[in-house]
Amino acid sequence: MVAAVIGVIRSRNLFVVVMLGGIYSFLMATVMVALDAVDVAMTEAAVGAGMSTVLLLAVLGLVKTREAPLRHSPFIPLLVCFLTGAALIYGTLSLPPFGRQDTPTNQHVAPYYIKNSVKETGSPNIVTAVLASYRGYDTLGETTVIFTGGIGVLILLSTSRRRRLKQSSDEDSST
Amino acid sequence: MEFLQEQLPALQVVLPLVAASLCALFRFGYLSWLITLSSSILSFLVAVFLLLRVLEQGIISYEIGGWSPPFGIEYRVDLINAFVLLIVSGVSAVIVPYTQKSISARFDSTEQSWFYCMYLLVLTGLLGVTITGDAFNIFVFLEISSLASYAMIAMGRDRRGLTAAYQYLIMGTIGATFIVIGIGLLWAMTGTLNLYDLAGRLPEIKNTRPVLAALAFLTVGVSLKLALFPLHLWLPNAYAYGPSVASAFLAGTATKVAIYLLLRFFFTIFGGATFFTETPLPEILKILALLAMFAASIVAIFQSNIKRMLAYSSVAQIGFIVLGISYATETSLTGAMTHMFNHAIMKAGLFLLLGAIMFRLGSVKIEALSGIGRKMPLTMAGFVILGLSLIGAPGTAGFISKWYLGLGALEQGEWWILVLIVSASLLTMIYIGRVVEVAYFREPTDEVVQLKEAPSEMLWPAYLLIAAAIYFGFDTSFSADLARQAAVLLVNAVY
Amino acid sequence: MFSVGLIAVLVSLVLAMVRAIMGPSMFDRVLAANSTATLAVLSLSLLGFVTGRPDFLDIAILYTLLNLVGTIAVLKYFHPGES
Amino acid sequence: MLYFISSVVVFFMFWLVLSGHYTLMLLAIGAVASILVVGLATRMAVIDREGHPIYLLYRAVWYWPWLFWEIVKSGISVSKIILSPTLPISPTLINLKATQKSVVGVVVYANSITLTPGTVSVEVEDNEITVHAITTLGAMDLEEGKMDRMVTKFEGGIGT
Amino acid sequence: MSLILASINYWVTIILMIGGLYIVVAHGNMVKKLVGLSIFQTSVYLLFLSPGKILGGTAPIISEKFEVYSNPLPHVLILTAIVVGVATIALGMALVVRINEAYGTIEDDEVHEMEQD
Amino acid sequence: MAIFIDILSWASIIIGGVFCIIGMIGLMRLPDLFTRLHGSSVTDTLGAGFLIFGMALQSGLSLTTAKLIIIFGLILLTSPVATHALAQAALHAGIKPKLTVDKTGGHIAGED
Amino acid sequence: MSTIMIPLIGTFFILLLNRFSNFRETVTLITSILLFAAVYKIFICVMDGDRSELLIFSITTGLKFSFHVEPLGALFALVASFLWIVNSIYSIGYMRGNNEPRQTQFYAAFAIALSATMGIAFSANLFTLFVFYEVLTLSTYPLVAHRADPNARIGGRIYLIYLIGASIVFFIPALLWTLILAGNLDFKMGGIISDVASPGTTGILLALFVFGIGKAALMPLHRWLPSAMVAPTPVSALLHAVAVVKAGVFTILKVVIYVIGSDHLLKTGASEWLIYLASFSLIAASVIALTKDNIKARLAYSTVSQLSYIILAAAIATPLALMGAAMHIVTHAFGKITLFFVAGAIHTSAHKTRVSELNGIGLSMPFTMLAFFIGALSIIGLPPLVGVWSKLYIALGSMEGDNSWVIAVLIISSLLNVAYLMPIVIKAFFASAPKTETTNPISEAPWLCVVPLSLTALICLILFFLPGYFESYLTDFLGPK
Amino acid sequence: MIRDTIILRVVIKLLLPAILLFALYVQFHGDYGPGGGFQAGVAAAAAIILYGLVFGVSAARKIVPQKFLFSLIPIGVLVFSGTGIVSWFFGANYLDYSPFGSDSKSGQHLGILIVELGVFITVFSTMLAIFYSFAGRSEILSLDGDTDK
Ligand code: NA
Ligand code: NA
Repeated sequence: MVAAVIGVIRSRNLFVVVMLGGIYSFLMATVMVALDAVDVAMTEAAVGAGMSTVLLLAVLGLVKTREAPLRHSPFIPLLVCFLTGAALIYGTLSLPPFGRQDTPTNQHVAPYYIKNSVKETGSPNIVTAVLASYRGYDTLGETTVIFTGGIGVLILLSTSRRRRLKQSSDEDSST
Repeated sequence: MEFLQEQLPALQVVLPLVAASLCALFRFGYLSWLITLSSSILSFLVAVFLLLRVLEQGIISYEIGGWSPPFGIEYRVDLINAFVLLIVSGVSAVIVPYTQKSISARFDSTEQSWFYCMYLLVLTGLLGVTITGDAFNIFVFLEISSLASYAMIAMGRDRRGLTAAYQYLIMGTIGATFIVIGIGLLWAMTGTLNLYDLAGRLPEIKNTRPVLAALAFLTVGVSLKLALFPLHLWLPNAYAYGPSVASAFLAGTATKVAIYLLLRFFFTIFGGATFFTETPLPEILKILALLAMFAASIVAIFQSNIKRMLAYSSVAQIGFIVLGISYATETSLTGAMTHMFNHAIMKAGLFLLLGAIMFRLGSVKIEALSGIGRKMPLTMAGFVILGLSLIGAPGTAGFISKWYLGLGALEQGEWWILVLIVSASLLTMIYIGRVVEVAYFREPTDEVVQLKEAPSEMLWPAYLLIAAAIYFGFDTSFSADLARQAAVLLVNAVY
Repeated sequence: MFSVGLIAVLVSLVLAMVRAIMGPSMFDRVLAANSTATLAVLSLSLLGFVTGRPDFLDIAILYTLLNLVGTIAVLKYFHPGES
Repeated sequence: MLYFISSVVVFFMFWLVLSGHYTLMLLAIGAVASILVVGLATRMAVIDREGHPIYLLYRAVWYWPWLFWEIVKSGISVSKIILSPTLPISPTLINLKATQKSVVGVVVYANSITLTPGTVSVEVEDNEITVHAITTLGAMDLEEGKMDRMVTKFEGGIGT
Repeated sequence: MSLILASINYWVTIILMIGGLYIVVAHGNMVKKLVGLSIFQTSVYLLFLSPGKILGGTAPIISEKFEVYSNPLPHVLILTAIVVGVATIALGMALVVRINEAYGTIEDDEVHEMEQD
Repeated sequence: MAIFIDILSWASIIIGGVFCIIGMIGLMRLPDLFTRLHGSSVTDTLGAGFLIFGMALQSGLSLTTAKLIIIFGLILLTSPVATHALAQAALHAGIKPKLTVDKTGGHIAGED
Repeated sequence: MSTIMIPLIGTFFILLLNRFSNFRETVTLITSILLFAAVYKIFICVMDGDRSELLIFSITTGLKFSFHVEPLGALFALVASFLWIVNSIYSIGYMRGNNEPRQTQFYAAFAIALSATMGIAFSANLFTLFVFYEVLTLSTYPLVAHRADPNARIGGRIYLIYLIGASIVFFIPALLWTLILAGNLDFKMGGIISDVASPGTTGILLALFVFGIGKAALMPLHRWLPSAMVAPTPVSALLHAVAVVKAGVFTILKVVIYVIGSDHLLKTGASEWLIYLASFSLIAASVIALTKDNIKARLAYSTVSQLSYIILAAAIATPLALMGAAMHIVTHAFGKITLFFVAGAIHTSAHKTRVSELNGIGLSMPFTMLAFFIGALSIIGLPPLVGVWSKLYIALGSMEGDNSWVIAVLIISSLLNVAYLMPIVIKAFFASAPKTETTNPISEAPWLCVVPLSLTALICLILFFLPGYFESYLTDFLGPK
Repeated sequence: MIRDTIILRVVIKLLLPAILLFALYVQFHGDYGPGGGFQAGVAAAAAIILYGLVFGVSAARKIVPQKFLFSLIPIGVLVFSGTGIVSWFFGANYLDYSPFGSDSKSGQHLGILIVELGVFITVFSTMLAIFYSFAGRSEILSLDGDTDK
């Protein structure tokens, strides 16, 4: 997976980037299954590998697929990444040990869901129960996010061509 | 009626959400405007009733889906977010009548409805973030408002609106992801996502590394959304090249909600005096705030596009607010929240007026505006009044908030900060003065000569805000006094 | 027992990945991606058996379908000029 | 109309296999889903003789085992080639005539070629298939037409 | 096996994050930036999922055969995060297409130059 | 009886694994694109076949086996299609396979 | 106490009328007369001890928006309103004479400026005063930049930056500090921070106030006054000689008496430094005035130096000195406005602006130059004119406060006054007019200008004979402690 | 890039209904195994997209017309938020499904089903609408002939 990311950084042909993206997101799905996150794996596989690959490719159909060579010095980006990385390392170092049940993470809210979800919602898949009922509001928000994104794309792309041609003339020239 | 009273918190967000969906469903321009208008006004009324109930009964807790926190998602309304809800829904309710004229002129029926849909979704997102008591829910609704605002900005007349929206998307998403990382670290340490349950569990693990890292990530994330000084690069283009209605709405509300988030995290959750003030964060914020106040104001002075100038001015005013936050005392927080309130009114009004000028003249370049003072007297008069309020001239709302900020600084004995506050206002005077001078003391160009005054339906909403800017300069029972009560809650980390 | 098969599949996966990254032409990469997909489906199934939850094959099915969609999308939008 | 019913049945079976839980509600949903899907498919002009070759099913019983065997044989031979240090490959391109009458038949033939390791059908046009084989020997075997006859037989000659 | 998995997870999260962020910040191509952005987001998923995993626990779907289940909460959150991520990337892509039509290029620097005049 | 099935499934899984690896080695060693296609088809058919067969044996006559069969069916359906589409696309993109013998005389099906 | 509201309402009423009618001059006149009558009524009440207060509303604990009446404020309002009448007459003549553009805007701004001046005169606490102080600046800005040509704009810009800048950078901090020290901002006899502030703090606070009130044009901060001369003469006359600058020094007096407290100053000696600065500013301004060839510039610097007289007296802070300061506000007002009217008249009829061009003008414009002579005498402080009393009281006051060396300063500056005023008079009457003028003789200024300037000159004369009247009025509230 | 070879067409015609059915299976088995509105929505959209890829976007638009699709996007959200409003009618808090059935468990179960359906509608229509916009645009451009394809 890390190899795929390095491949993405290095390669300039956007198609390669998309291919590697597809492989990357699939490997992520496998890791998720290993972490018992089955629903998430399915979503990542469906959305990550399926949809974003198709969308990226549809875009590449419209856009030049060669990336211009790097122009300015990579110093600032490296600095930014270094700082963020350091902060993350600092933060994650003393997180509770991996895989243990008795950590606060898995002791506080999760047991309730595991115990009562079937009783209260009749759905053996606790994730679906939490997703739709306990934290149903999050999912409503999430559906609204897709709705927003969808309409946003439609605003940009499916508007009449008249607007598209007018768009290219710069605002200032047409006072 | 009693049942409806209980359901107010949910109603506050569901109303604009359903309205947005209806707009997208019918896709008929005028109808969408009516839906937007009615739902904005209704959500403002809901905010008012909520505030009254909070004043009466204290903190309201509402369990969504009937599950008690921390298992379900909880809406918790106290004075702080009731105050912000009022600002957001108020500004939005005022702006909607204004939009009809300029939007119907530029877009066809479907695009109009989509614009209103985006407008309502930004409103839904912002209200959702302000009212929710659940950490992850904040992220979800933040993304709703952000995505909708990216789309709205991209609908600007100028092609540069597209790149501005793109930059805003990139930086906004990085910000949101930082926030999620912060929330994740906190969840990993406590197991809960409910803000107030979290606040209860934080003291024991206060200075463990993940909690400190979470604080850092959250601050950086929210600062990105807030456009706090070094992270403000996306704001000027976004406000300048987006439609004026969008700039007015976002300037009036989006940054305010980000500030609310800072307040909520620093004081209510991270325990204000017990934790936040011990970290080096207040010092850093103070420096950044001062930098914002000066650098942004100076840059604003040299702008030729007035909308960009006002955008930089927003960055500077945010610096003022963050300065108030960095002191973490009752008075300075009152000043910060009052300025949040006043700045929302002022900046929304200014952008509306600029929108009117854009609508008539087609440009907001400073040279193009020479001698416009006579041709669009009401618009420019409004601009002067709001400009004065921005400077903080007495008799306007701006003065009150700057007064409290100054007082806050002096109480800490840091009189040199007072001088900085004051000289920053001086810088504000210079760039406002530039516009006033061009507008009034220059011969009108030929385009300006045959200009007519802005249409009335664009003017009266702006004048509503102008009246508010003056009214709250004198009677502060709703702005400063409310802010003070909220500040008391914040300083003692009451939840 | 299944872990042996899993290891074998993972090894082949690595080999496929190498081709995917190195592959001179675009088509080599598409081929490598296809092989990765098939191997991935197999590893998912094996993983299901290793962890004793064989009823997770739905993910494998979904992934096979999507891989086909992806491959055809790549081939449809690929510009030969800049391989 | 015949295809409509047969497809619904086939897909309902498919649903049953997929779903582990046979509660009343799920079965009902399954039925509705199958009808819905087939309805949409007919709208897409996907359900027709070519799209739903149910008639091939009973002949598949003997064709598929044969094909598996062919695949195993050629698979082993290709594996030997890959494993041998000298990599004795002799890539060959040949054109083949496909004697199948229906389009589905040709597709089955082409796929069978691709499926068996060592040979890949590179281009298909009406009845002519261009095949790339890893060894000339493999190409020769194919040219004999053994597989072509088997597929035509499998197709059962009722092709339209 | 578990110990390696533990440290790997966090290290992979950090590497992915730095990689993703680097692509977004360093590269000028707008499409590349979006891909970098999605990788950056994916690193967050691991941050949430790893603490939730309980060794010996199985996927959070109740069945008689098991009692110990991994924590379902992060799964819900990450499911939402993935979907939000795709919506953002899709919108970003739409913007890139429109920028390409308006400016003829999707390189940051070239667009910047064209905006100056 | 049970042991016999275990041994059989053990065997087929190992064979499957081996074939997968062979296929991938083919992918690595074979010189040009078209020859590598054959390598990948080894993995897709034999490798997958034996592995799935091994797994099916383990889960006996159950729904899981049915799903395994579905997966194998899918692989058998999608893999050749993808390989064919790939080969065809490569050909049209002008990638000439390295041939020792060319009986087509440069004439590809469909081009007159 | 409704009388307080009449002038303000009256002013706003003018604002509305001006917009629409074209006989706006007459309306301005009527309103100014009405205003004067109302203020006069208040003045009488104040005479017999009325000190009532009117609270409009309070914003928060420290900030109240309220008015009250006290002798100093009443006096200042009286002078300002009276001179407004005179100035209105004069500006009608001047405006007609030079057909200035956009006159409606001119009168409207004028009216607002006056209402602000009233506000300042009657405000009961520093905050209300500050609000009206700012309104005054903003309303006078369009007047300064009235001509809308480039240098009018630059003049306007400097005017605004100096005044608003000084008030923002120094005045607001002073306000805040006072609020923190004293808990409120109300004016109270004997000062509100006398018991709370140490000598050091008082000194700094005083400095903040003095520099904060840019309108007093104390030396380092005086630059805006000469550059504001770009404005038409009636503007410079009323605002710069009477309303604006007087508001500045009036505020300083109020601060000294009602905020810091004159006894407190004396006790702590915190205003020692101000005496030296005021004296320096006094003399330096007079010297610069000497060098200025342009009449209006010279008068401007003369104003700067006269204002320093008042600041000086305030710094001395003895009762007599304060009385002198109050009187000087009145005397300088009448004297300087006459001089400015004359300058305006010369500009209207003879289109001359420089001192060197004035040879023999006295012959062709006898009345105007006579008034100039009387005005000049009053400024210098020679006996028949009222100017002498105020300077006398300041001198007595300085003796009271044992810094008698100030008298020497007063004498030197009076001499300097003579040096820059008398040459004009001599040149006008005794030098022979240059040849060119015989061809197109200069006629006297229009009567609309001559009458007001003669009137103000006459008042300088009359007031000379009523010092006792002044004294009794001021003593009962200043009164030797 | 792909010429419309018959192999692709036949196999796709065979697979399409299967994918759609699988999508519906995933949708309704969210309770018992991995799956739910999001995954099903994407799977169903992928099916139509596959059809679009092979048979052309205009053909896909005949199957699922654009106008209808644009209305579907908000309908999904309305279904979801509507369910919450229905809870109000039952006098419960927003999105509380307990009163939907005879006992709270069956109520919740039904609620979850409806809500997941809402998600499916929005996800399916949005993903497809996005594909139409992107793919449709490349075809418009290719019709204009101003791209290099
Ligand atoms: Na073969
Ligand atoms: Na083959």
